Amino acid sequence: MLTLILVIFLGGAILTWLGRKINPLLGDLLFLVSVILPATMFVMNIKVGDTIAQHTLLGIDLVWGLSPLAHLFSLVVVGLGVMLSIYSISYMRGKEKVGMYYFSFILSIMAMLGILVSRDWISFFIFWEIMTWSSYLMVILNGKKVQSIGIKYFVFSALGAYSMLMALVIINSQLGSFMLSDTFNNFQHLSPANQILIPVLLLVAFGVKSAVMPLHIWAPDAYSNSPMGYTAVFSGALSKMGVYGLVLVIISMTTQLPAGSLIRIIVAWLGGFTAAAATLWAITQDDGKKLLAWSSIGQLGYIVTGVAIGTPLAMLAAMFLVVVHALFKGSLFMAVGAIEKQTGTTDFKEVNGLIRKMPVTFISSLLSIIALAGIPPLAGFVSKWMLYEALIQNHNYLLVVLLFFASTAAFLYAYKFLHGYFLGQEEPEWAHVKEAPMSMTIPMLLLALTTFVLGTWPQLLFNSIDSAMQYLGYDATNGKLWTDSVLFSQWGDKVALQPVLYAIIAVFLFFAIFLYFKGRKATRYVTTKDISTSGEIPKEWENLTFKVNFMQPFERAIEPFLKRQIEKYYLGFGKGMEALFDFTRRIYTGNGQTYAIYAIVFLALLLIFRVSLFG
Amino acid sequence: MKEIKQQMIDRILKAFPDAKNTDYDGNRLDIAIKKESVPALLMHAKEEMGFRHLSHIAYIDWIEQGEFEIVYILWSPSDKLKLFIRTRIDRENPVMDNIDMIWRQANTYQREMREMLGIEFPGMVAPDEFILEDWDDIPPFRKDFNTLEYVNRTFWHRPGREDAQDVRETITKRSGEEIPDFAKKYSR
Amino acid sequence: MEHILIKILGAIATFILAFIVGMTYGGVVRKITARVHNRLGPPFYQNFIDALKLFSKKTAIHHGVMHFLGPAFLMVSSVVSLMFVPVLIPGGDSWYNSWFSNMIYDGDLIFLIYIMVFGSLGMALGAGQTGNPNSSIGITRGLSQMVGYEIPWVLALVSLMLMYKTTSIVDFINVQQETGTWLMFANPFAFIAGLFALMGMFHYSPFDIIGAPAELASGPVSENGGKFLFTMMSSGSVFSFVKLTLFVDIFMGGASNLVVLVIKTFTLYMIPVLYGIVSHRYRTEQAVTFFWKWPLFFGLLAVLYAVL
Amino acid sequence: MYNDKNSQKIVDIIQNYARKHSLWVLAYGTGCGAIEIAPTMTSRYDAERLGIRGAATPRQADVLLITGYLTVKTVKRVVRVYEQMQDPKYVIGFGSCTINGGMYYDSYNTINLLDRYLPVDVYINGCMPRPEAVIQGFVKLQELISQGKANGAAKYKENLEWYKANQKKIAPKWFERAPEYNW
Repeated sequence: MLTLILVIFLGGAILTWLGRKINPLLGDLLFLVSVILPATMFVMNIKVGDTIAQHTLLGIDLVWGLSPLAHLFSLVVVGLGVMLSIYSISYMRGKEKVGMYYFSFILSIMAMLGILVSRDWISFFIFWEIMTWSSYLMVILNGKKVQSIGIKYFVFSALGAYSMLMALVIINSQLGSFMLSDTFNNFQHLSPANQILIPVLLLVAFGVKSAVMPLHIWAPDAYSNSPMGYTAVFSGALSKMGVYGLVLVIISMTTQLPAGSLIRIIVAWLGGFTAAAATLWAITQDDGKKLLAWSSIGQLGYIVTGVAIGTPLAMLAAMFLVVVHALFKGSLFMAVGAIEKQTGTTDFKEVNGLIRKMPVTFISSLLSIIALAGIPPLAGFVSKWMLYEALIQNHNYLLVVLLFFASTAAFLYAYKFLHGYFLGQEEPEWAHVKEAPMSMTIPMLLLALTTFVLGTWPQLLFNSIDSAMQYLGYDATNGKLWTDSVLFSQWGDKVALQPVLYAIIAVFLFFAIFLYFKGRKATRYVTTKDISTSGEIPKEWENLTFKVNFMQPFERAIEPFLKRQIEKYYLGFGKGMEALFDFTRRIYTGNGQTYAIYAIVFLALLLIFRVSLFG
Repeated sequence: MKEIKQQMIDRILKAFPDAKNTDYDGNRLDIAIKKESVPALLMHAKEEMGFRHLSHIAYIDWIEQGEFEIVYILWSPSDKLKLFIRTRIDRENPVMDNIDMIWRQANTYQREMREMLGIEFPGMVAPDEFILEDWDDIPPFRKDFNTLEYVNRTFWHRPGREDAQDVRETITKRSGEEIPDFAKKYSR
Repeated sequence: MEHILIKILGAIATFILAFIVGMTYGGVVRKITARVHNRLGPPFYQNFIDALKLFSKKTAIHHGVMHFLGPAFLMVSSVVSLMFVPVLIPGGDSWYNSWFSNMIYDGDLIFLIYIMVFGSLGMALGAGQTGNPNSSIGITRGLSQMVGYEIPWVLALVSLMLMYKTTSIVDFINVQQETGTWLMFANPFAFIAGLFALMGMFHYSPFDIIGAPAELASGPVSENGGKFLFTMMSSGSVFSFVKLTLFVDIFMGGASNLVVLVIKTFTLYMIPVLYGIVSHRYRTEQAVTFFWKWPLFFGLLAVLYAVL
Repeated sequence: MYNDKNSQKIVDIIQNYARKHSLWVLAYGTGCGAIEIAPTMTSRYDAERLGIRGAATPRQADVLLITGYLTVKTVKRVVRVYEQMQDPKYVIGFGSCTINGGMYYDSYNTINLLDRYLPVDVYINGCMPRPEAVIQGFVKLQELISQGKANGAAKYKENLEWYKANQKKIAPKWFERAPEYNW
């Protein structure tokens, strides 16, 4: 059955590509069918179990099965995949290379599911590469800046792939098996050097995909350069494959190591720094795509920190944030895509005042932004609360301050996003803008509403997370860390989410109604041009919205931090390598006499050092 | 000071033979010149003679002679000298050369002149009204513009009190003092 | 059902108390400021008159839905956070004690920190939709400053959480009841860092760049009059009460009855007010970097002190 | 709209009490009169003891205080600011320039009678009026409010066409572009 599903995906991808060539409508239809049909089959038929399918390829066993952990991640992939496929139909209408987009989209969904069901390293690696390549096609799809962005993504993916390959070779040569379970169970039998080397290599491989700090360079450009319909998958699901790998490595490998806690602390701090630095960078962006891309990196930093800390509460928080981040970031990327579709630009400085033009997009963005900022009663708060409690109780007090700083600074870019697109003055230039079609607004609204529901009733998700964590060897958390939408910490502190929600709704409704009905008849709507600016009447073409240098005071305050870009070090490193290669090239002058001199010098050196070299 | 002044005047008169000098005390040079030579002289004064700063552009309506006079006031920071360059243009056809490419701030003065005297500056880029918004009369700084008549037509006057009594008289009556002599001529 | 009804009545009582106390404090602050300026100053109930006038003023225009909802969001933040702050020591012996135990067992400090910033975001949205550039500028300044003071604030709280292994405000009060020592003496560095943060939260000088009337036309509220300003003013009063009570609960041992509460909060309130009257004004980046110097240092000291 | 004291309802009395004791002033500081506002508000004369304080924007203000002459260019902005203020609202004309043009009575560019363009509730005479006079003007306004006679806004609404015609006479293009005033 699993094989069938993956084959349908693969065949669907090719058929869609061909069908798109024949007739655009046929392509759209085939695309929808070939995402939704296998996705439904996957959800309906594939149950959690150890081995579901088994194949032999060139004498190597490929074993496929679905673990509870993979089941949790597959929910994200399937959910986002279906939503985004509906969204993509409208989003890609009228654009170029739609066939290629559909092809890569289906292929990466298939690859992600493949990674999740892989029980052996070979199929894991194969699907990993398919995922990387299909996403690479997406990054370079619009054909802009392929030189800089595509190369960056390619180099870092290759770095990840090679380190993973190296780890696999070591695993196979030492243990003689490619099975994941064998690796984890027999980890103790490896030599101490390999016990450090393999996790580190794998951490690099997965760290690239989950954009942990020194390996994140590719992410902002790659996220913002791929089509928005896909970026939601990219940031919501694809990067979570890196998290999936990190969970496997950290929980199943490093816990068996004496030095494992050190590795985990390092990874946790890397995650913290990623969150803080990416947030600061997000604040300085003037493009919604770039802002969200940096914000994704920051949120992944929280997840990585939670996974690396690894206490039950932290793990619960990280896994919850995996799902919730996919929801709200997917919704936000969809909103940006809708704005791009309707106005043709995503620059904050160009477009503003869309709140009355695109209300549904605004509402879903608002909900998602509140979830992102971690404000109750939305789902972001649940994971933030659990993460902070876990960190404090694990005595990572400075890390918790770092993360707190990151999440407070996140308000700045959250507001910048909402203000940049929806608030401010309404311009005649954008008077023609209409709400995006239903097929775009409904998926984003659904995702945003899901964060709302999960924010008060997180037990809907905690059940799956709980079984995933039990699979990883944790105790059951139900009743200890949460019961029926009440969150507990190990110290016994609690947050009861339902009373919070009811209190908020009651107060909100009371004052909203008060504000609405007090003097309702005398109050009328005026345009945003009718504002109290020194008695002046702004002209039609005058845009008074505060746009340029939006966060300048804050940017001035954080200037010392912004100066230190990791990218510069990489560029310096690259320049150094270039110089080295240049030097090497100069040795090979192509002149016979020079080579002769080299040979003579070499012989002379041999003669001189023969005693010390050969005794 | 004297020598430098004289040198400057000589240099100007040499370069522009039609210019006329008027002597003034202090650090003031005063040159009258034909309208056509003004931009060249300004350029010369700015580039060659160190009058780098345009302080002001003044304007006078000589209604009896049928002319407008425009005075460019320049300042030389190095020599501490003021240079007045006067020129006269026809009142019936007031057109003057635009010099805002020499000094950017000349644009402001020219806009003022355009509104207040109605002098045209061909080629000047200044889109909207400057001081007088919604003005539909003749330019108000022309001497043939009757201000009081315009005010009576446009605004209202509040009538004085019925008895038209002088306040000062009331005060003096009340306090028993005489009106001082110097104040008497103001009394009605 | 009856239980819920009593809760609601208690919540309304708490709200009225917070409103009255906050408004009176505001008026008293104006009076004190005037006395420092060698003026007579308005009467202490001036804020009530202002609020009544704003309430009776007509609100002729609005700029859209978020303009309505911004003040409502602000009110949610202050009222809901009021519900989670123990106004009096829970289980105390005064006869009105049970009125003020609203939802204090349902949330903890981290929750409170987050619900307290809810209002800023709502206010920011409301101010954003008016389209007035002054509002947006004020908002960015306010949010930037918030990032500044949040760090010493969190450091101070984290140090206390570490010392007493709890994040619940009620537990903090109980600890102080049991040991008999106020936490401001148990960890003085945390108190100093927290005090700096409190000064930032109150937006008095030198941290009052947000609504600088002379340059920003009162910043975020510049497009709001009438009922909007009334709601914002009430919310501000309630919110200042919440902040003071929270600070008293954590650092100064809570209050067993209303008289003690008023004495403690008023004493605490005078610190930012009296400093603010005589001080200059920081620019935004100066304020932010200020919080990242000495207050941050004291916060780190507090954590160090807690660890040792 | 506003009644005299005898026929006021209890609600009106309370509201007028609040309005009277909480006057937020938007000082339109044209001309030389603005210099008198600073001593009025600060320590020497301390207007805040009467509940008078500055407002930063017209949306929050109750009183529009016009301190000095108004040119045609500024009167447009003043009218705009006045229309942006919320009911109830009052206008205080300050100095002779607002009363009869003062020393600028024959200027081509300065309006003479402010009450042709805006409904003035209280005039403060003098050139310049001293802060005592300003405070007396405010006290007079407070009296008018408590008696329910400070009804300039209602007058403006009733005679809107007349006021608009006067305004359009001096600046037709501007006032055609201005948003409609009908609240």
